[in-house]
This record gives sequence, structure tokens and C-alpha cells, in this order.
Amino acid sequence: MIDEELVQLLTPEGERVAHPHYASGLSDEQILSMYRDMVIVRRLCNEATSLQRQGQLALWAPLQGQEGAQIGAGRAMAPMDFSFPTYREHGVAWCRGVPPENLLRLFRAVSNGGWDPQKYRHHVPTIVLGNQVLNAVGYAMGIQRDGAEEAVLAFFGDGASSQGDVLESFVWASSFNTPVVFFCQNNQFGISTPSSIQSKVPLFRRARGFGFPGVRVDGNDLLACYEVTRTALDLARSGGGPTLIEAYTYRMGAHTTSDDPTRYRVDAEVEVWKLRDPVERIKALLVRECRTKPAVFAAVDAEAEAFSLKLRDDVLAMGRPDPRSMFDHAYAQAHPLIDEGRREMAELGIGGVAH
Amino acid sequence: MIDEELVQLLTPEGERVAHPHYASGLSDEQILSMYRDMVIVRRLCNEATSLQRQGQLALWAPLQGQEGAQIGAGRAMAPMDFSFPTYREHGVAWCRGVPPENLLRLFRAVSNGGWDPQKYRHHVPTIVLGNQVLNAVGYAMGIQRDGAEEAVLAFFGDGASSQGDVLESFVWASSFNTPVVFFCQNNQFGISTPSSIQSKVPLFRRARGFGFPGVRVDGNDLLACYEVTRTALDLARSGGGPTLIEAYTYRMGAHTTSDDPTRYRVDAEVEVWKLRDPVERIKALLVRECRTKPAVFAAVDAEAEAFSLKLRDDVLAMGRPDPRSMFDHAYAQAHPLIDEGRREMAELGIGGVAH
Amino acid sequence: MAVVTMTMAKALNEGLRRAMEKDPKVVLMGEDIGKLGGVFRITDGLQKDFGQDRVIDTPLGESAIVGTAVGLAMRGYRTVCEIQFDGFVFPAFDQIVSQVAKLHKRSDGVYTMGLVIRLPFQGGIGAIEHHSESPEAYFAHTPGLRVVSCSTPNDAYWMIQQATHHDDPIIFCEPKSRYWEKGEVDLDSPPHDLFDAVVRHPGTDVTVVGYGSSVKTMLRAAEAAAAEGTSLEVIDLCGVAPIDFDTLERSLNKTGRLVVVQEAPRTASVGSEIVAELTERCFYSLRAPGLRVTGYHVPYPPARIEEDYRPTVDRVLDAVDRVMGFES
Amino acid sequence: MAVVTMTMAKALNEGLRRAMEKDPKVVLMGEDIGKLGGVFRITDGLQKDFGQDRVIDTPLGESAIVGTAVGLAMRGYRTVCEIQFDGFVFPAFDQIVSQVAKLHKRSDGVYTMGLVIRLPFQGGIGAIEHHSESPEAYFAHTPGLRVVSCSTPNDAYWMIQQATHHDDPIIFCEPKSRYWEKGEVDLDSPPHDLFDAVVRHPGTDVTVVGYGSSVKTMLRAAEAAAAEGTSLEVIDLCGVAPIDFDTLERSLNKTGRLVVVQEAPRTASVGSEIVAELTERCFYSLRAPGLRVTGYHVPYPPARIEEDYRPTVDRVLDAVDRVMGFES
Ligand SMILES: Cc1ncc(C[n+]2csc(CCOP(=O)(O)OP(=O)(O)O)c2C)c(N)n1
Ligand SMILES: Cc1ncc(C[n+]2csc(CCOP(=O)(O)OP(=O)(O)O)c2C)c(N)n1
Ligand SMILES: [Mg+2]
Ligand SMILES: [Mg+2]
Repeated sequence: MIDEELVQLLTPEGERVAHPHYASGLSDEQILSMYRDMVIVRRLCNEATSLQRQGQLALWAPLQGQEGAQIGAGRAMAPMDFSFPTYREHGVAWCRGVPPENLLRLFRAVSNGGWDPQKYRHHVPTIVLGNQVLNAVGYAMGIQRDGAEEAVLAFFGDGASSQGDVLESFVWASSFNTPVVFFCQNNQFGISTPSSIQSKVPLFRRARGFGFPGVRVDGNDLLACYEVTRTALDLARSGGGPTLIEAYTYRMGAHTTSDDPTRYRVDAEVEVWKLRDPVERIKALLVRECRTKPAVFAAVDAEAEAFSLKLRDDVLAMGRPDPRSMFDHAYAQAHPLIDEGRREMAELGIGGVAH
Repeated sequence: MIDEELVQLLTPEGERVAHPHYASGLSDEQILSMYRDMVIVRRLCNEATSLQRQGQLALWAPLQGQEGAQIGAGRAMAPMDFSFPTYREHGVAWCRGVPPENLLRLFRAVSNGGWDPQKYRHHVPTIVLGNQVLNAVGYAMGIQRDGAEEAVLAFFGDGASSQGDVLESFVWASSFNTPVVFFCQNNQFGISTPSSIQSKVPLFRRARGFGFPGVRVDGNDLLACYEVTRTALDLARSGGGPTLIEAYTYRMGAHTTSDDPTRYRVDAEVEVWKLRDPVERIKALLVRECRTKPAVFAAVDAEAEAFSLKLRDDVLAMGRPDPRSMFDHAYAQAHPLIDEGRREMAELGIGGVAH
Repeated sequence: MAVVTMTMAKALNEGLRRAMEKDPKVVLMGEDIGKLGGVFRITDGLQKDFGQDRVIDTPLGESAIVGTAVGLAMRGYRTVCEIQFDGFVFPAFDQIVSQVAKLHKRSDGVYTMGLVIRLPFQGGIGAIEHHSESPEAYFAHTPGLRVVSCSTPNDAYWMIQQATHHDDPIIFCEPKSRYWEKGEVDLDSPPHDLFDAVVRHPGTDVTVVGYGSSVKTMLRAAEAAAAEGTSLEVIDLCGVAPIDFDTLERSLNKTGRLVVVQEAPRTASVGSEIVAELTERCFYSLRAPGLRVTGYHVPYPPARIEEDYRPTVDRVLDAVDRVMGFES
Repeated sequence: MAVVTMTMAKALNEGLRRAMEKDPKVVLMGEDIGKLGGVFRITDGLQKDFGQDRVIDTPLGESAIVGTAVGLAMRGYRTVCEIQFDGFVFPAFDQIVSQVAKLHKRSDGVYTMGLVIRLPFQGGIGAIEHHSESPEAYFAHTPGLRVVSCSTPNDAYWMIQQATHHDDPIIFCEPKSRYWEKGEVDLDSPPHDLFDAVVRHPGTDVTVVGYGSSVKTMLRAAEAAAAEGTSLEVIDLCGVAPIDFDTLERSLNKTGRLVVVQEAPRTASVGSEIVAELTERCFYSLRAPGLRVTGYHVPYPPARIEEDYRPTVDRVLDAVDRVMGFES
């Protein structure tokens, strides 16, 4: 499965490997800090899963197994870069500074977005697969017109890679040489559909035929994901055009809390991938190379624990939105049917005093 | 412009060139017969253009310059193969036996189709760019389910190559290994848009990244187009899966009779391509190698002339359809709104006696 | 007579199974419909029994699902496409409107587009965005298409078979909030023709019309209204396009009052059509204008407030009061 | 006051030019709009004057045109997208319905989707299939969108500017059969607000409502009817969604009779909406049911018979007769 086309800077055992084009320049502190990110988003994910089990969330899309790809990519972004997630990029959102409770608003079904995308330079989730990738290319066209030194990071999955919108994005990005990096997390499944149904050849190879480079990176290798993404974003920012990154990884958990993966995959496969756990890999590196003390790991765990308790409280505190809010921001300018809806709801006595 | 990736069996001067993978096995008679096809469809095209100028057609989409690609591809098909054209594949339709006057029904605006696609195993035109390519893949999936030894030839242009539908077709054809050959005539323009805006790299290279082979062929070289297409169709028919053929050619005329190409390209370019005329190239070959006599060429010309006179008569004889025919075949089974429409039209006294 | 109690999900599954048994040209296509049995398990077990060639797990892409179904139809196959959720039908919209709806016509009747596009539609299951849409008006507006919706397991069982064997393309709208509700299914004979509207509750004062998830809401409204002395005639459209206007007309000529209920937004909707057409047909019988109880003109809201978006019994009763009040 | 006579095509061109001059964030995108100036030459000369960064010749792909316009809007740009013909808007339908219509809401108002999608629509130019469609109902039905249509050069000049500077996404429907008709354009001040319906011909007996190409048909019908002694009040919607119902209501309360004219098919259409809504608003004023004169429920026919598909003066007069006859 691991082939020579795969960029790897760290073995599954956490040992460094050399690569002809990429080398990690991260300091021990940076690695530790990214390890902390991974631990926290995994904890976030576990907490969200149990909140869902307890009926506090409508749904949850876990990221377990993809922490290396997401934290690697997320931390590689410059502050002014802009990211376009799907519904699973919790790790990237975390790196961008999106408050975790905001991240859960979608899944608590109190919002269709959840945060100010402009503030965090991280778009709200796009659920219609592939739509956001074209939006990302358009945003990058805006960067070009503004003459800004910024880049866009567009996320999608192996499943979405088959959608027309994603493929058209490749055409446009190449044609206009836009500063966009396509980050495809090939977690090997689109719900139950194995990625082999989407492509018989490694996905990153698709880029070449559209006129720009593609790279396959070990998605469970934080260091490699970071370096490959940083390099591609630098290239994009400096006018070098798009890159497609395929982060080859594995969805350890279910597609969402509604999913039952036992119907379509065997435990043995999951077990194999546990040995490639991106978090454990960095932990091994930290222990061996950076001599990180057990107390440090304990502190991270404690922080994650405290974080999750606060997250739980924050979620439980999220009340039901005022039904009248459905009329807010449906349009930017006055609209008679919005006024009428508000009036009707007020007459029905819904949502308190009409405004 | 001509590069080593281009399959060529004949120079622009009509001299044979060797190719490591392809060789022409066509007899002199076959070549002459295909020359005749080319002359006739070119004549058809000229006739249609003048019919349009005289107000007898609503529109015409000329094929001049693409005769080599279309007759080469069309003649390479086996009788049970099925082709999916755009609106410009008059040469292919001719090869499939579609009566030329039927071909003009669309352009005389008396039909949205024009012939029985099942009879000629040549689909009616698809105008929404790219739609037919997915339909072609689906048809090929049907062939697989029937266990038939047939293949599908799907046509589209360099412009359409950017459409999501075409790109999704690549995904599906590869995934299901369908017996379909994609035939892209890169005539270097989508209306005014140069193909360099659609792709910065040769289009045929796109196939590789989707997991199947791509070939670039000199689209003005009848022999090469024939051999490359035949080989790809054979492969498809025998379970070898899809191929993308890019026939590199040039649209000598306007996009359609509504178009004014002087707005976006220079005469000099057109002049250069005149030297690569696919019809003249075969004529040169016939003269030099097959020692075809002037009388034979004269006979072909005469036949084309007679053909065009008959075509003109046939077109002029095409009356206005009965308006009530708009209700026929809108649905396959009874529908109240169709009955109502028929009734209303009858009450308005349109289209003669109601049926 | 074999009558079995089952959920609508199971009834659809059994109906598809029977349609596949009857005609070997019936194939199913969609994302995750094979091994997984679909996210709603509507196709559960069918791939195991009919094989991968007839129950096809596809790559991801709705345009391609429908676009290839068109090609399969040209080859004589009847494809039942599953669109995973209502909100994901739009990538296929072009193929539906430009090819599915028009190819029978364009080929002068040579090809029939006897394919079915199954859409789990409407809201009420607490889902996230794009999973609760009611896109039926888009399809009803499009010549060449037909639209139906089932509201009971028995109808589901029979209508999916009728739709599969029908020669025109049919958008088959399944009210996903009703998937798990049980009902009796008569395995021997269909309850009605595919496009027949069905009077679910006879009444005399107000004709209340809807389909899919709204049927339950209307029936509950009828109960509540009855307690107040108002008699509602509840009609389940079943055929959303074409609409069985004869049945509606008969009812309206009796009651003189009309309320239409739908989750979809109001503007240029199926409800608009019903009111406009029935006003024309029953002008002299009308005692009040037909009223529409619909979703609001906003994007479908987050699920925590969806019940204030979807027509409620209260809102239906409110409209009933208004049409009843018109004469006083 | 500068009043200049020009075609609608030229008026749109001048309007776009003025919008681009006023706001440097306005960009145009589409197939063949630059060098060629668009197949209808609406953008003629604009690339030359504003450069390739503001008048963008795109690769071929409508989903991408609209999808990237969404990203540009997030970045503060106002993109005017040209869809080459009505029938080619469907590949972009998903982006329009799922992103353009919803992103202002989904971002809690952070992003405005102030983009315009220009659609040369309706028939009457003898074109081949997919070049004569009237898809406005799809967009009118969709919350988050707005739809307008111009029918005169003056309106075209002003409405394209108003639409471009508007903060909501607008589907801008241009009646292509009117592109080459000339009219006076007042360069100094707009004739009305963007969504205002305009009484094009005052009358007392029947309110006749339409938009785009139908306006001319209605005006000719008004002339013919006048000769017969019937007075039609012709109203040009301009705003197709939302509709200026107040203006329509005022007229209908006066005339008591309504005819709606559109090229689009009838079912669940803008015409259905007008009849349904006005029946509700003006029930007691109505002397006859509102009638709809529309395209038939068939795929748009070959152009040689399109004039029997599109509403004609005869068919409008026939409907007028019918609403006038209701009381006798
Ligand atoms: C257009 C569209 N079709 C279908 C779906 C339903 N759906 C949600 S996630 C998913 C699988 C996506 O797989 P992938 O792109 O690999 O992302 P992953 O879930 O693995 O992160 C599907 C089919 C959707 N959201 N959008
Ligand atoms: C979906 C769609 N968008 C736009 C058009 C309008 N249009 C017709 S032909 C054409 C250019 C097509 O170029 P290409 O695919 O290279 O084919 P060619 O005309 O060169 O044969 C365009 C944009 C269309 N027919 N369909
Ligand atoms: Mg995946
Ligand atoms: Mg071309």
C-alpha cells in the first residue's frame, strides 16, 4: 500500500525518513504544539460522538485517523490564507481558531454554518460534495485580482473527487493559474464506497493531466503533511499555480454517527490502520527524539480533558434558536415574503414578541 | 505544433510515415471510398451553408477541416457499434448511413432530432455540451450487461472537455471499464475560446490520470484517425476498457453560420491550416501512391455535385411540421396536459383537423 | 389475500425486489445502495440477491448516475436511480431537464426514458442542511417528467412498482420522515393507479390537499377539526405531476373551500398550481380563495427549528378557520 | 436630460459599462464574452476597455462560472455571469440553488452574494433546441434568489445596473427576441425601482400581466382589444421574484379580471403563482377566475412551429374573451 510515490517523513513507528524533496524544518516545540492539537481534536471528536449518543447532537462526522492530515495542513497555512472545508475538517477549523463550540452548532442543528468564516478565514461547511472547491477557485481568482499574497486551501474527499465540480475546479485553477491548493483526504471511503470505485489509479495523478503537479503524501504523517502543504501554499502564493495533494489516510471511525461500517469493511483492516495512528506516531517521535517527558503528555491529556468538559458545557448551553431567526439573512435586502413570514409567525405566536 | 506524441501516418503532403504502434492496413479501394466520403460531406457542408445564407436553414455548424477526423473515426466503427455525436458530426452521421436530408432537419428547425438513432446506431445530436458523453457511458454499461461485443464512440470538442459531465464520464468509464472510446476533436476553438484556455497541456494526457490511455492523433490525417479509432474500439469491444482519443485538428470555417471568426482569429492561421487540409492530403496520396486517375476524381466531384443538388431539393421540400406534432412523443403514456394541449390547439383551429 | 404489516422502507424494498423479479431489465443505481443497502436501507439485501450488475454501487456523482441511466434506457434498461438525499439531486438537474425529460421527444418516440429517480424528500428527521428539501415543483414544472409521492407503506409498495414499469421518467418522492412508520401492505393488488389522488378522509366543509409527509399532518388536522365540528376532506395527491384534478374538482365542488399543504416554499409551487387550476375549474363553487400552508420563503432552517418551518396541524387549522370564516 | 435611442442589446452593454465604471469590484464572466463580445454582443468592447481581469473569457462550464463567482463574491467582487443561452443554465443549477441562494444565510450574513446571472431567455428567434427556454419559475421558487426581466431598452439599461449593485443574487432574464428592438434610454434617471411592476398600458376591463417578450404580445393584444371595445390594463412585472403584488392588486381590484401571459409551461409557474396569490388577495373583486396563457406542457418545439407554442395575440384575446364572458 505504501509506495515510493508517497511522501513520508516519518515511519509508522515514528522514525524519521529522508525524502529527496521534502524535509521537516519543525522545531521540537512546534511538533509538540501540533501533537497537542491532534490530541485535542481527537478528544473533541470523542466528546462530540458521545454527545451525539446522548441525543445532544443530531449527527457527528468523526475525524479519527485524519488528525495528521488535518493538523498538518491546517498548521501549514499562513494567517491570511483561506480554507474551504467539507463537514469533517474539525482539525483544520481548530487550527484556524474557530471556537470548538461553534464547530458543533451545525451538528446540534442550531445553525447551518456556525462561525464567522471571514474572521477565521475558514469557510463554513459545505455539504453538497464538491461545491466548495469551485468556490475556493473563485476566491483564489479574487486574490489574484487584489494582488494579494495569499493562498487558498480547498478540502475534499476521495468520494468527492469524482464530482464534476471538483474536476471543473482543476480545469479552472490550471487555466487561470490560481493560488489554490487542492487537499484531498483519501480516507479510502465515501461512506461505504471504497476509493477504488472512484479511481483505479492513485488520485494525485489526476492533476498532471490537468496541467499542474500532484503529490501523494502519507496522510498519517503529520510532518509530511505539513511540509507538503506548506510548500504547495508557498508555490501558490508566489504565482506558481495550483497543486493537488492527496493525503493517503484512513477513516478509523464511522462515516457519521448514523453509519454502520461493519456492513462494508472488516475489523482486520481497521486494526492494521491502528498501527499507523497519526497521533501515536508523533508521540513516538516526541518520546524518542525530543525526549518529551511523560508529565508533558499527561499535561496535554489533562488539557484535552478540561477542554472537552468545557465543550460539553458549551454545547449543553446552546439553546434552541428563536424560530424567527430563520428569516434573518435569508436575503440581504428587504423582501416582501420575508416580512410576510415574520408577520405570520408573529400572528401564530411563535418565538415571542415579533420584531 | 506537431510533436512526437502525435500519431501520424501521412504527412500534410500525403506521404506515408511510419509509426511504432500504428500502421494503415487500408486498401486503395478503401482509401478511395473514404476520400469520396470526405468530398461528399464537404460538399454537403457547403450546400448547407448556402442554404442557410438563403434563409432555408436556421443555422449550420460547418465541419470543414474535420473531415479526416470524422470519416476516419466513422469508418472505423463496426456496424453494431454506437456513436454519440454533438451537433457537428455530419461526417460520422454520413458514415453511419443517416440520410443527409435527415441530418438537416435539425438545422431547418423542423425537428429536435432528425433520424431514428436506433436504426443507424448513431444518436441524435446533443446540444447541451457534454451531456451525451455520460449517456454514452451508460449505453456502454448496457452493452456490458447484455454481454454484447459492441463499443461506443462518444464525440465531444475541446471546449466541452472542460464540462463536469465529460470529466465524470472519465471516472465512470474507468471505474466500470466500459467499452467506450472518447473521441475529442480538438479543433482549437470553442466558439471564440482557444483550446489553450481549456487546457494548458495536450488534452489526451488527461486520460492517464483517470486510469486509462489517451492518444493524440493528427486529426487531419484520415489514415491515422482510422487506425487509432479502430484499435481503440477493438480494445473496448474485447473488454480492454476506455481510451481517450484527441484528434488534433482545426475548424476551418466559422463556429456556426451565426459566428464571425474574424473577431477572434487571424487569417494567417487559417492559411497555415489550409496547407494541412485533410481532403487534399488523401488526394495527394491517391494520386502519388494509388495512381488514381483524374477521371476518378472528376467522377467523385460529379457525384458530390449531384448529391448536393438532391440534398437541396430534399431540404426545400421539407415543409413546416404540423404544430400539433409538438404533442407527439412528449410523453410515452397518456398525459392529461397533452390531451388538453391538443384540444386547445384544435379549438384555436391550428394545424388542421384535430386528431 | 396476503396482507402484511411493514414499514414504508421495507415496503419500498419489497416493491423494488418484486419489480426486479418481474423484469430482468430493471437495474438499481446509486451511491452506497449495494453493500450498505443505502443510507436508509431501502435497497437492503438486493445486491446480494440480484448481483452487482443489477444493483450498482456507483462512483460519487449524481449527474453521472442519471446521465448513465439515460444511456441504459436507450439500451432498454429501466434504471431506478437513488439520490441519497433530496438536496443532492441538483448536480443531476441538467441531465434530468435536458436529457431525461426530452429524449423521448427528441428521438421521435424511438427511446422511452422509463427510468425512476428516487428522492428521499421533505424534512422532519432532524437532519443537517440539504437533507430536508422539497424540490418537487422544479420537476412538476418540467414537461417530459412525472412526479409522484407515496404516503403509506401500501402505496409505497405498489407505486414503486408502477413507476418502475412506467414508460415515462418519474421522480419518485419518498417522505423520509415516514420511512419507519408501519402499515398494512396488500401484496395482491394495487390500491389505485399511479397518478390517482386518494381521498384519505372524507369530509364536507373543506378540501385539504397534500402529499408525502403532509398527509399525516392533514389527517391529524381533520381529527382536530372534527372535534370542533368542521369536516375536512383530506386528499393525498399521490400523483404530483400530473395532478388528478378530476378528483380534486369533485371534492371542491362539494366543499367549496380549499387548503393546500406542502413543505416546499410557496412561490410557483405545486400548491400554487392547485389553487390556480382549481380556481379556474371550480370558480362558481368557491366560497373562499384557496389557501396554501407551506414552508416559508427561506432556506430550509436548522433542524432544531424545522417544526416551525414545516406546516403544522395548527397552521393547517388556522387556514381552515380562514376559509371557513370567509362567508361570515 | 440625455435621452438616447438604442437597442436593448446596446442598452445592456452601456448599462454594464456604467456599472463597471461606478464600482471597480464589478467583473464579468462567461463563455466568449471577451474578444467576441458574447454571442449576442452584449459585452462588446468591454474587455478592450476594462481588461481581461474584469471581463473574463472562461473555460467552458456553467457550474464553474457560477461556482467561482460565489468565491469572488466572498472576496467582495460583484460578478455578472453570462450564461450563453437559457438552456445552458442547468449545469449551474446546483451551485445556484445550493450555494448562491443559501450562502448569505449560511454565513449568518457575513457574505453577500451580490452576483448577477444573465440569461438570454424565451424563444422567438428561430433557434435550435435549448436556445429558447423560459426557466424563470425554477429560480422564482427558490428562496434566496431574486428574478427580474426587462422588456425595453430603458429598463434594460437601468435594471442591469440596479441588479449589479444589489446585494442579493439576481437571475437577470433578457428576452433575446427583443435584443435588436430600439427604444429611448434616459441616461439620467431610472424609470422605477428594480422590482416594481409597471403599467405599460392603462385599462379598465382586464388586467393582463406578463414580462419579457410577452409584454409586446400583450400590448398588441391591448390594441386589438381596444378596437373591439375592451380595455386591457397591461402590466409588465419587471420583478418576477419577488412580484410587486401591490401594483397587481390595485389593478385587479379595478378590473376584476386577470390574464397572465408567459412563454414558460404552465404547471407550477410564475403564472400559477400570480393567479393563486391574486385570487387570495382580491377574492371579492374577481369577476372571473384568472387565466393563464402559456407555453404548452411539451419540450420547446422546433423553431418552425414555435409561434404556435408561444402565446400569441390570438391566444391572449381568447383568454380575454373568456374572462369577459364569465359574467354573461
Ligand atoms: C452531491 C452530494 N451527493 C451525496 C452526498 C451524500 N454524502 C455525504 S458524505 C458522502 C461521501 C463522501 O465521501 P468523501 O468525499 O470521500 O468524504 P469523506 O466523507 O470520506 O470525508 C456522501 C455520498 C452529498 N453530501 N453531496
Ligand atoms: C452546456 C452548454 N454551454 C454552452 C453552450 C453554447 N455553445 C455551443 S457550442 C460551444 C462551443 C463548443 O466548443 P467545442 O466543445 O470545442 O466544440 P466545437 O463547437 O468546437 O465543435 C458553446 C459554448 C452549449 N451548447 N452547452
Ligand atoms: Mg472519503
Ligand atoms: Mg472545439
